[in-house]
Amino acid sequence: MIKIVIAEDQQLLLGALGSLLNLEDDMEVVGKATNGEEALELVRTLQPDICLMDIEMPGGSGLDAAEQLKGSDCKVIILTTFARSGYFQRALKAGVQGYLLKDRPSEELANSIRNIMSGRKIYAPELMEDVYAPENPLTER
Amino acid sequence: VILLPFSIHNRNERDVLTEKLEDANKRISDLSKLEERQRIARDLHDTLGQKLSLIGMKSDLARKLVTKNPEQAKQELKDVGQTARTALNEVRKMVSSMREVRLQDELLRVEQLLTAANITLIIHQTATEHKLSPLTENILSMCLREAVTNVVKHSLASRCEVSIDPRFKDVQLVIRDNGMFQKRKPDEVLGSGILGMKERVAFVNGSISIDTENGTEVTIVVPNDAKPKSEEK
Amino acid sequence: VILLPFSIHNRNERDVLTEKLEDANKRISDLSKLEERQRIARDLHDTLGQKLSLIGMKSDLARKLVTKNPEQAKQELKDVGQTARTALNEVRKMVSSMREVRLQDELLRVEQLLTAANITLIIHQTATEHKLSPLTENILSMCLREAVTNVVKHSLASRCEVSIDPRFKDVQLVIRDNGMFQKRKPDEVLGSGILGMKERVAFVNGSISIDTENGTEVTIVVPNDAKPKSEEK
Ligand SMILES: Nc1ncnc2c1ncn2[C@@H]1O[C@H](COP(=O)(O)OP(=O)(O)OP(=O)(O)O)[C@@H](O)[C@H]1O
Ligand SMILES: Nc1ncnc2c1ncn2[C@@H]1O[C@H](COP(=O)(O)OP(=O)(O)OP(=O)(O)O)[C@@H](O)[C@H]1O
Ligand SMILES: [Mg+2]
Ligand SMILES: [Mg+2]
Ligand SMILES: [Mg+2]
Repeated sequence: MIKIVIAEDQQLLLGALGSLLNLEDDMEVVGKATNGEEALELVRTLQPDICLMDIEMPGGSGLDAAEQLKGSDCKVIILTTFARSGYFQRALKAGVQGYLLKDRPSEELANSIRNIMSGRKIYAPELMEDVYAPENPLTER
Repeated sequence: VILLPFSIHNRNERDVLTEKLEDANKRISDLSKLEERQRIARDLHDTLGQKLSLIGMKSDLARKLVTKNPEQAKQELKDVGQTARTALNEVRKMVSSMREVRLQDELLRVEQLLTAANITLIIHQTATEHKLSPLTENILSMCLREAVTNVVKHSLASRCEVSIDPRFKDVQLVIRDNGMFQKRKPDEVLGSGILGMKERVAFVNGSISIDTENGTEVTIVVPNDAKPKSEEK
Repeated sequence: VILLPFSIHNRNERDVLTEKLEDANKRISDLSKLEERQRIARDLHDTLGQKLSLIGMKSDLARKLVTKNPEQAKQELKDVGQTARTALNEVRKMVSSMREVRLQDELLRVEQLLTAANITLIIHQTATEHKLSPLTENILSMCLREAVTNVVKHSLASRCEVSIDPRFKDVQLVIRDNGMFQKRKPDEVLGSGILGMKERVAFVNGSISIDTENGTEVTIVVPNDAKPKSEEK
């Protein structure tokens, strides 16, 4: 079972994303946070395998939280809608395993999570506006 | 005869200047467009991006629930429809705030609005030789719409007078009603209507004043950067 | 002594001119923004408006089908999700085509892209006294990105050369690969990459040509409405 914590400030999105992943047989959403700090707290107490992180949230952005989680056992996946300059570079520096679009079909997200669990890194080409990843970004294409 | 070389010299200089000016104008125009596009991009990002993502996710969720939990699926679908409509409204607002607005069209619209609200409209309009610039028309139209909306929403008036007076260097627009200005309680959230008018008017170095003695009288003056119709080419 | 009044007179005239010029610049800038806004408004309306209406209708339909015809409901929901994603992609494209891009940054990016794809990059760049205008940089960057993306996606090349040559009145950008141009089958859907480059380049009265004899060679020339660095103020 892949244990997941989700951080997303928009309640509706948080709810939908949680339900979607819970519908996958091999995944369980163990915690939901609405800002970065809460997410850190949940990761510490619940020890999930994966933390899905929105970027822009009031009270502690997803990128800040990702930086703090660097080197921990929990793999971080950033989910976002648009590329913003500087974000991707920061995400790479924080060593996140995934940098994905929020609006991809849920099957694709679930597959990405499985792939990331097996050690791969996945970055959405649409989001690599700033700098293409030093780790080979073309693996997924 | 002695004047000729001077005037030739002047003309050449002027040609060079004119050309330089055209180049500069092009550059200013391109940059302004770029800037405006970036501003709109930020707006789009904030409003639409989230809603479209939500629609994508909820429709996926509903699809998975169709057999497992049909009632829940229906609920999710309600949210999808609702979100799509809200997003559409936002797009509409954006689009209409970006569209060119003609003052005369806007006058027609506020007339309908006031008629529907049972408020008598009196229009004073000075005939004019001048054509207003699109920007001036745009700003005056927005202000007219907002001020009349306020009359309908807040004034309890029975009469509303609108006068449009294009003068030599500026245009004056007055919206007056015979109702009562409603003071806000200090703890009430501020409306964005009057603020929006102020901002727009300031943008073109115009002025706005509001007199709340007898009913409400909003007076707006904006520079008339319009050219006489006859001089148009 | 006789020269003094002239030069004073000139200076005053210049002040007046400068002021007039500033006013004019402001006006040009405002108008260009207005114009750009209207263009984007039309785009938004055409692309997003329709898709959002479609989503609203399809989600209503799906809701009714949940019990009557679950399979059909699922199909409609696939369409809804797909439509939302397409719409968001369009917004994304709009937004990224709006962003300011620097050519040197873009060069770095394509270098990483080509390295990742195991294609050797050779850059020829003429040193230059000139600074390109933001618009020129923007357009060249977009073209560079698209052309190199095509090299990675389609060419099967081992080498890619990029040369940037700012000349007196224009800039030439060439992207050449040693692969094979892939002809499309007549019934295949057209890509939007080359078309997009053409449109952008045409927008500034530039030219683009593609030679597919040995590998692919894309040559782009855009007017360099740039000013010498030293003259900047
Ligand atoms: N014509 C008017 N008659 C009476 N009261 C008015 C009139 N115009 C404005 N007001 C008062 O001034 C307040 C501020 O107006 P404003 O347009 O800024 O905000 P609003 O109309 O309340 O909200 P919004 O315009 O953002 O929808 C109003 O709430 C109302 O109390
Ligand atoms: N460098 C290249 N090497 C080989 N074939 C190319 C190259 N560039 C373009 N082509 C061919 O030209 C076609 C049209 O290119 P274009 O960029 O317009 O579309 P695309 O790359 O297929 O799709 P899109 O750019 O919209 O993602 C390509 O599909 C490919 O067949
Ligand atoms: Mg957020
Ligand atoms: Mg109001
Ligand atoms: Mg292409």
